[in-house]
Amino acid sequence: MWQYLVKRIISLIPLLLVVSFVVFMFIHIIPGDPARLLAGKEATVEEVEMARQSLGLDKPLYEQYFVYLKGLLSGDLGYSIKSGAPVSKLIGDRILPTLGLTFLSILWALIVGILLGIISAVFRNRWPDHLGMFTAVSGISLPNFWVGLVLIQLFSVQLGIFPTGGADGWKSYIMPSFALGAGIMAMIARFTRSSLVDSMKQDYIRMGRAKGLGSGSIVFGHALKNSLIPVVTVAGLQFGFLLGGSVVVETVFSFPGLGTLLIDSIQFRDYPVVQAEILLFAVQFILVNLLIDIVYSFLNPKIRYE
Amino acid sequence: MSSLQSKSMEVEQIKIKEPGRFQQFWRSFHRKKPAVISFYFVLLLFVIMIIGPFITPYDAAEPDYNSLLETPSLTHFFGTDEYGRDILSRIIAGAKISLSVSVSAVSLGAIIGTMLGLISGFIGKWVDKLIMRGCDVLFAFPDLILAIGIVAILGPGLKNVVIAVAFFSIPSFARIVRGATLEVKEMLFVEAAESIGAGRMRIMLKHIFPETLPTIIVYFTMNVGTAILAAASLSFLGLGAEPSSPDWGAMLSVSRDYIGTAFHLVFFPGLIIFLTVLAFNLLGDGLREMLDPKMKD
Amino acid sequence: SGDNDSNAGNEGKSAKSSEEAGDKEITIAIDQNFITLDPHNAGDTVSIFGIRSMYEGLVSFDENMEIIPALAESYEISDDALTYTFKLREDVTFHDGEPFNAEAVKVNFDRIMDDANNLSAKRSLQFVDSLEVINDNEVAFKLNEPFSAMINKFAMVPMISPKAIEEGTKYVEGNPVGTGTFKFVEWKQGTILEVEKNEDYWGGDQTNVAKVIFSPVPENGSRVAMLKTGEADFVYPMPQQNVKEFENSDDVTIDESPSTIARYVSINTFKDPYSDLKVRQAMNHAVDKEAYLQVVKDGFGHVLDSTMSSETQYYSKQEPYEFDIEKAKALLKEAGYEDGFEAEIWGNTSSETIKGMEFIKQQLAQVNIDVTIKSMEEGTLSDEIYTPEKPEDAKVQMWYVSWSPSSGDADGATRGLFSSEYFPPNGANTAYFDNDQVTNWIKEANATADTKKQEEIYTDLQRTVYSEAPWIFLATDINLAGRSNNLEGVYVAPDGSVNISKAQVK
Amino acid sequence: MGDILIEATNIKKHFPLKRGWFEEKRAVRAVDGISFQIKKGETFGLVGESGCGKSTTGRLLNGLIPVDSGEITFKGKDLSKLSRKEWKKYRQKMQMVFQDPFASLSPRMKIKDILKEPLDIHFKQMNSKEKDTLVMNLLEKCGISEFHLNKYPHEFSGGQRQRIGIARALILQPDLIIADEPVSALDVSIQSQILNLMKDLQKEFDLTYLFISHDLSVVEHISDRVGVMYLGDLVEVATKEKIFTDPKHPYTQALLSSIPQMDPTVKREPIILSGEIPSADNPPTGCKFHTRCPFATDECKQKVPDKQNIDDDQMVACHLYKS
Amino acid sequence: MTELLRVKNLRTGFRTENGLLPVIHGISFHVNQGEIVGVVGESGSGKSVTSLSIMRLFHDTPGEIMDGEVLYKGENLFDLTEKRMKQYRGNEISMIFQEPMTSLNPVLKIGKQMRETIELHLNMPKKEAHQYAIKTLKSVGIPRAEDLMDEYPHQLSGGMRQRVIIAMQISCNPSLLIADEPTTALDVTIQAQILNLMKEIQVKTNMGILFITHDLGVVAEICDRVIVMYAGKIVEEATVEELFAQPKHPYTKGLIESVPKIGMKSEKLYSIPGTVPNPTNMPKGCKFAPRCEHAMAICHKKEPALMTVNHHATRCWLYDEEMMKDKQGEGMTNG
Ligand SMILES: Nc1ncnc2c1ncn2[C@@H]1O[C@H](COP(=O)(O)OP(=O)(O)OP(=O)(O)O)[C@@H](O)[C@H]1O
Ligand SMILES: Nc1ncnc2c1ncn2[C@@H]1O[C@H](COP(=O)(O)OP(=O)(O)OP(=O)(O)O)[C@@H](O)[C@H]1O
Ligand SMILES: [Mg+2]
Ligand SMILES: [Mg+2]
Repeated sequence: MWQYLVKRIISLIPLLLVVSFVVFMFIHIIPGDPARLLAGKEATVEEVEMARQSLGLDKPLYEQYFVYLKGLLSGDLGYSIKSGAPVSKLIGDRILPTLGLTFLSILWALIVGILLGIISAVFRNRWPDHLGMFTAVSGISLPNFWVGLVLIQLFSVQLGIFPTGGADGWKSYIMPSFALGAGIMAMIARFTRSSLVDSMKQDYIRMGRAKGLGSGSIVFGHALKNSLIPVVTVAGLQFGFLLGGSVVVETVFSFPGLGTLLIDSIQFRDYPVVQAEILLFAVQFILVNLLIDIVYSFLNPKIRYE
Repeated sequence: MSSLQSKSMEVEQIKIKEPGRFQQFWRSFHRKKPAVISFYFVLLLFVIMIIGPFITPYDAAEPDYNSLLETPSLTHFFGTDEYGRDILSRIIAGAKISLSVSVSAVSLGAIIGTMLGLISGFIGKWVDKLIMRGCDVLFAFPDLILAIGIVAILGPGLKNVVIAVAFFSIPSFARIVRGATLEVKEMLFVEAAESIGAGRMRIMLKHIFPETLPTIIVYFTMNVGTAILAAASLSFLGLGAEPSSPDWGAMLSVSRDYIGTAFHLVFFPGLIIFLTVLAFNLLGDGLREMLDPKMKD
Repeated sequence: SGDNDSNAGNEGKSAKSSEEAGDKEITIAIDQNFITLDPHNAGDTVSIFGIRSMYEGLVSFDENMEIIPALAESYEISDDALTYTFKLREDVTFHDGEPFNAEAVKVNFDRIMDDANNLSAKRSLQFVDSLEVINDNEVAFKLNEPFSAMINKFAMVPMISPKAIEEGTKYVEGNPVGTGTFKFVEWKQGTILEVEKNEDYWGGDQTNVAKVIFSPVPENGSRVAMLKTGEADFVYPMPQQNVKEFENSDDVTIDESPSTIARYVSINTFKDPYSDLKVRQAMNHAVDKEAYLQVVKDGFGHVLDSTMSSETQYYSKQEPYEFDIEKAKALLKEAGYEDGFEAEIWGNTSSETIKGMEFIKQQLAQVNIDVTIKSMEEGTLSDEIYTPEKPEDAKVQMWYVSWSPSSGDADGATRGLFSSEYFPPNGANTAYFDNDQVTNWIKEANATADTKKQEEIYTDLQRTVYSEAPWIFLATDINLAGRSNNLEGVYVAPDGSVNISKAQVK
Repeated sequence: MGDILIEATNIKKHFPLKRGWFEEKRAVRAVDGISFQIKKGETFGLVGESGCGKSTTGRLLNGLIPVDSGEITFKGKDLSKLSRKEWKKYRQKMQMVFQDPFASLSPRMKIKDILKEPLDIHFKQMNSKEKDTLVMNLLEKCGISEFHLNKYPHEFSGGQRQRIGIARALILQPDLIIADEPVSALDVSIQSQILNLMKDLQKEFDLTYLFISHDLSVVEHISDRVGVMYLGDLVEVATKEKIFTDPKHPYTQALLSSIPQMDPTVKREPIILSGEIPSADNPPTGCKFHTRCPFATDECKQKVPDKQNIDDDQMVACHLYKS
Repeated sequence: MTELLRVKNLRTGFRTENGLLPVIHGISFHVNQGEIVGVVGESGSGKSVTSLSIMRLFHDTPGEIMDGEVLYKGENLFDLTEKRMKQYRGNEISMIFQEPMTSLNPVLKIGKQMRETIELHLNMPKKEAHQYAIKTLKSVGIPRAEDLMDEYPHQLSGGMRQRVIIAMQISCNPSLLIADEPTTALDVTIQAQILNLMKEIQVKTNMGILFITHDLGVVAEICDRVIVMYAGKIVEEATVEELFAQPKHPYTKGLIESVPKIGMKSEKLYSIPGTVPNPTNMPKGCKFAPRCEHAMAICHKKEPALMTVNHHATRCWLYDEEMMKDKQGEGMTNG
């Protein structure tokens, strides 16, 4: 198990190198000149040039990449072009709110999604199923910025229950996590349903009934554990997307997280910040995948990493 | 695939003309109410997409400064927007843009993704590793950042929105088709084809691809919904369709400032997007149950 | 919508909920994040007004962008316009207890002028040659050439505590130490800036607010919602389309104030068919500015009747191009474009710009000019605009944009925009407006200290440029802010900066 | 009958097992060095329990998977070193029929196209008309009427599909047909139809069969010579008569006695083998059968038995028969 | 011999687009205590559906019992509530399925799956149930029963799993065991082991067993009495000796003859032409008539009744004395 983990983590390094390279190139290819943006609209050519030099952007691209890589390997993410603050601090300030938001979203999405999925599967093709799936699918059928804006109108402006944005106090997490989790909830509900329906058709379910088990133990004792295996995969993948996908929702709720930081930085072509953030997303994406594999092996006795 | 699963039920009776495959399909499809309703809704949308310009009550682009922000009434069923344009007319006219953008983006993504997935799954080995790692990299990039980048590089405009949205549907198609390919590859008829000396190309295109098609169709349907939302999100960030065009996403995002004052401006485009995406998803769900009950991911 | 007496769960944050005097706290919601708190390196309005809550310069602006004394009691300008002598206020101390005096000014000046620091404030002092400390309370700046807007520029250079400067740039960025009515508490990048009352302010008790929180909320709807829920006490900018929501509100007042922002569409005069004056004039006649104000600005604004806003120094009103489709068509016919032509307009991705460009598209369609809208993300846009080395290379045709001279001076409102020496990438003359007379006037105006003369020159200049129509002149803004009724003394200056130094909570 | 059509000499195939990353590499020894010959015109039956490597042997002979070591000669030509491309030519002369008639036909192709596909690949010069005639003739012979040409596989019953599968194998006029459990999935009444058909076709086209099955009765019915496999090894090869009347290897004997007889009046005493078939990725040392063999000695545990020719047409690998 | 189970005129169907489609067309038979009754027939003849009907196991399928009675020890199971029925399943009547590889839940340990039945029906606490399970496992010849309790199904071979399933199903000492092709998926040597085991258990416990198979050899080996099914009907029923010595129905004869027998030495096997009819498209008259060599005109028109002579029942016009006499045999009898 530990060996497996170590091996997996070691195998990440080349992938991360590739990601770092791709990100670096990608961000530098995008038109836009941080030196110009930094110098301001009234700046002269010389001023822009000076800014460029001080940022080290005048050097050839490969050289810049190696400088960046060297810093990266020694744990130095560099300084923001826009504000001059260390990138690690910028990200450090934002990572907790975003993680909290993400966890909360995935948590409620899992609970509600699995419940809806079970109800739909048990009452397959009857009205609770249709209702459940309609609810679930609604979750992925609305632009989440729209959901966010409507939520603000309803719960902040009209009802005054939740604050409109920010990240202080649990109350400010409720609406963004709802907007963010709705889509995942839908995915999970659908998967739980189809996976459970699938499990319920298996021979061992019939065998269980032949043993005299009731529907309760059949669904919860036998079918569910099997059906949760693919659900875990989906939930994990979604979690992987979440961090990167919260951009829009964070914007709507003025949520001080990684998403808004990313948007700000990319607009300003704040290369070090963007690079670090995408790299961070990649790392967490890969780690989440690893986590999925581990959880998977716990759920599925056939897979063992001895 | 479906025909293989019904093994125990296959009993010979060939003299009687059985209903054709399509008819059978159609009949069992018609028992899935949500999917059927969605299907007709989508069909309606496509009809509107074609005849839209001839049935709009008003000119969708014509401003009327005497009737700004009117609430829904008998003259303007969905009200008017901040230029006095009839919202219903704009929604009808916008069907063309919104649908064609999403359908063509997903098509593009599906074609490339399918090719990659087929090759990756069938050839295996380092080709597979390469393609899959590539997909990982794409996955690790947040979709919207990718889109921002692409739109920034290629410039704004519908064509590039299509490319951007297509771009992030590539890896998921590649994965899903690869999964299906791996499954089909192990099937006996593939070996049978090999045993008669069929080449890789032939096996891939004539034997494996048709089997993965149901999966692709299902995934395609669902992804159209996702693409509509993605395009809308791009609009939200100001990178979508030309803002003056009646693209639904653009309408929604441009008018979002009116959410507190003229809710109908936000409500109707939101509603149509919701219904459309919902319809594509429910349709996909229905198709999935029939075509590909085991679809993963 | 209307009754918003609930507090949306933000206990203790809003002025309304904190009854006790001395414990008064206000939240100001703004539309952008602060980029930096280094007063010598801030270029954007938001950072600048954040900084001004804690810092002061030798002089400063009043509500109408007029220069008033601040850390300097008075100043004198020599006849040759080359020497500026300031008499400094005594008994002023920085927040960290350091005294403010001539030495402090010198330390600040040295920091700015040091190339190694690469600070943007250097641009404000670009014509300054040297600083002479006359005595403890008197300094003189020597210029190497006359510069008409020099005094305004001194208002753009806040004074930092010498001790903080000693600590280095990184320290200054994170720990603002100034002399202002408020002093620094905390800045969370991208979240909030918190400042508290400076009890020892030299000017006495200016405010009764103990604590001010600046909270950046980019999404318009959310910002407005915050005002409604009471989470914010002051919101700027207030989106025009939301003003109506507060018409009957007992809790909120919408403050309107004049602005130096001019909105226009710059036309690339180097390109056909725009090189033809008639075409440009036709375009100006084809746009209904009143409708523009109604549709795009929801009635909040004035027709732009010169090349600059009425709030700008030496503004001189011109006769606007009246809305006249027939005249426009006739002009186009004369120019040979009876059937119109295809055009492209660029702009950023903000919803207001988009709306504006849509409007222009509709208007020009009336005279058969078929406009395609290209809204580009800011970084891309500035790249597209500023990279072309030569006018011939420029791809821009029309640019929907706004301009506001950072210190409200006429030079800032003309030089970078109309001097032929300031074509991109050197400046913002994206109209590629090339008129030798105008270029010379700009130089002449700077060269004299005679305000009468300056006024004359700028009047001529405005008339000339306006008639040459390098822009479609649209509007000047009205700054809109939403203010909770029990807050007073907070206002938006014409340059769009929020001033809280005299905030009073009832 | 007489000439050797195909001969396998000591062929091996090990499938590597992928487990954890640090685990030592293990392999399933699917085929572990077997040798046999099939003469022209005969039917060679291959029996053995599930997983013993019968299908793998068939696939090796057909070149669907390459051998790890050993030699396969077809009509005197060594095939084991041919490239993928060269195999194609030979494959035309060796065709396969598969166990599962439901899975071995591409579900989305019409019968006509399934049957024409081999022709499209190998006889590119043939025109469509000629192909059609060929297809129709052959289908007729396999008992499917022309009327079905435009149907899809799912519209047929199992027996009919197996006929179509046989027709596909025959269309290239091969010399050797490798039939991998062609009747295992069929009901007895259908099974006999197919067995009869295969016998008829063998006569008509002078075919040689490698007939793989786990059903000894079926093998006895159709084969001339029989090989018995156990865990990747060929433990006994002999003529049908010898195998069924005088089996030598204890495994063959046990197999034979395990077949339920259709005569309730005879109460037999089957040799019940203790234990299960060991896993092929970790086979027992020595004689692989020793864990279940009633006669196992210490020698069996340690030493791999030699393949001994008891007489001209009976080979057995067992220590009991040491000369 | 006491009668354990009596199935009377059972009709079962599946809900389809075209309504309820019967696949079991009124079958009747019985099983006595201590008796092994075999059911043979080709694929799709309705063997499994019959067994599922007895257990009322049509959850999550379109299956529906349409008519008939199943009397277990004199009590009609079809009258019971689902709750009562659950107490019979696995306790009074047990069932073994064809696929040992999929009949065990892959994610639950053997121990848990074993205990479940015991705890449920014998009301034993967990500890006791654990010991009891180990005892039962040992009784079916499983060597390392203790260790096995903590293992997962995939760690066992097919034969082992089938043993586990048997152990599980006999753990509550049922009176009747329904075995639906318990050895079809196994190799012959393993099959021999399992058949041996089942016989042993049967002798020990005096259970009644309904043994479903399509392998006539297995029938001959293990059964006392045999029922032959064709297209959802019983076409012949007799003791095993009688059936193999004197098969009456042309279908039974054909079945027996089409199996190759070792030492038979015939060039050609007998084969029944055609295939089993599709339930959606049943022929009129005798269902076997289209494939029957002896079919007469009446066979295509009228369905023969199941006629019992000397405990040997056949459904065929060839054996209908009355029809032979005056060609008007009508009505059905329940064998
Ligand atoms: N492609 C493969 N990769 C890995 N292992 C394989 C592969 N093909 C077969 N094996 C393994 O090789 C062994 C022999 O398999 P093979 O299919 O030849 O057996 P068989 O005798 O045909 O069995 P059956 O009667 O079940 O068809 C088995 O243990 C099987 O799991
Ligand atoms: N779930 C189901 N849905 C619809 N029809 C079914 C279902 N299960 C069985 N049938 C039909 O019922 C009939 C009898 O099937 P059954 O499974 O009892 O056959 P069997 O004799 O057990 O065959 P086998 O030997 O293949 O197990 C078949 O025609 C089959 O098509
Ligand atoms: Mg095999
Ligand atoms: Mg069955």
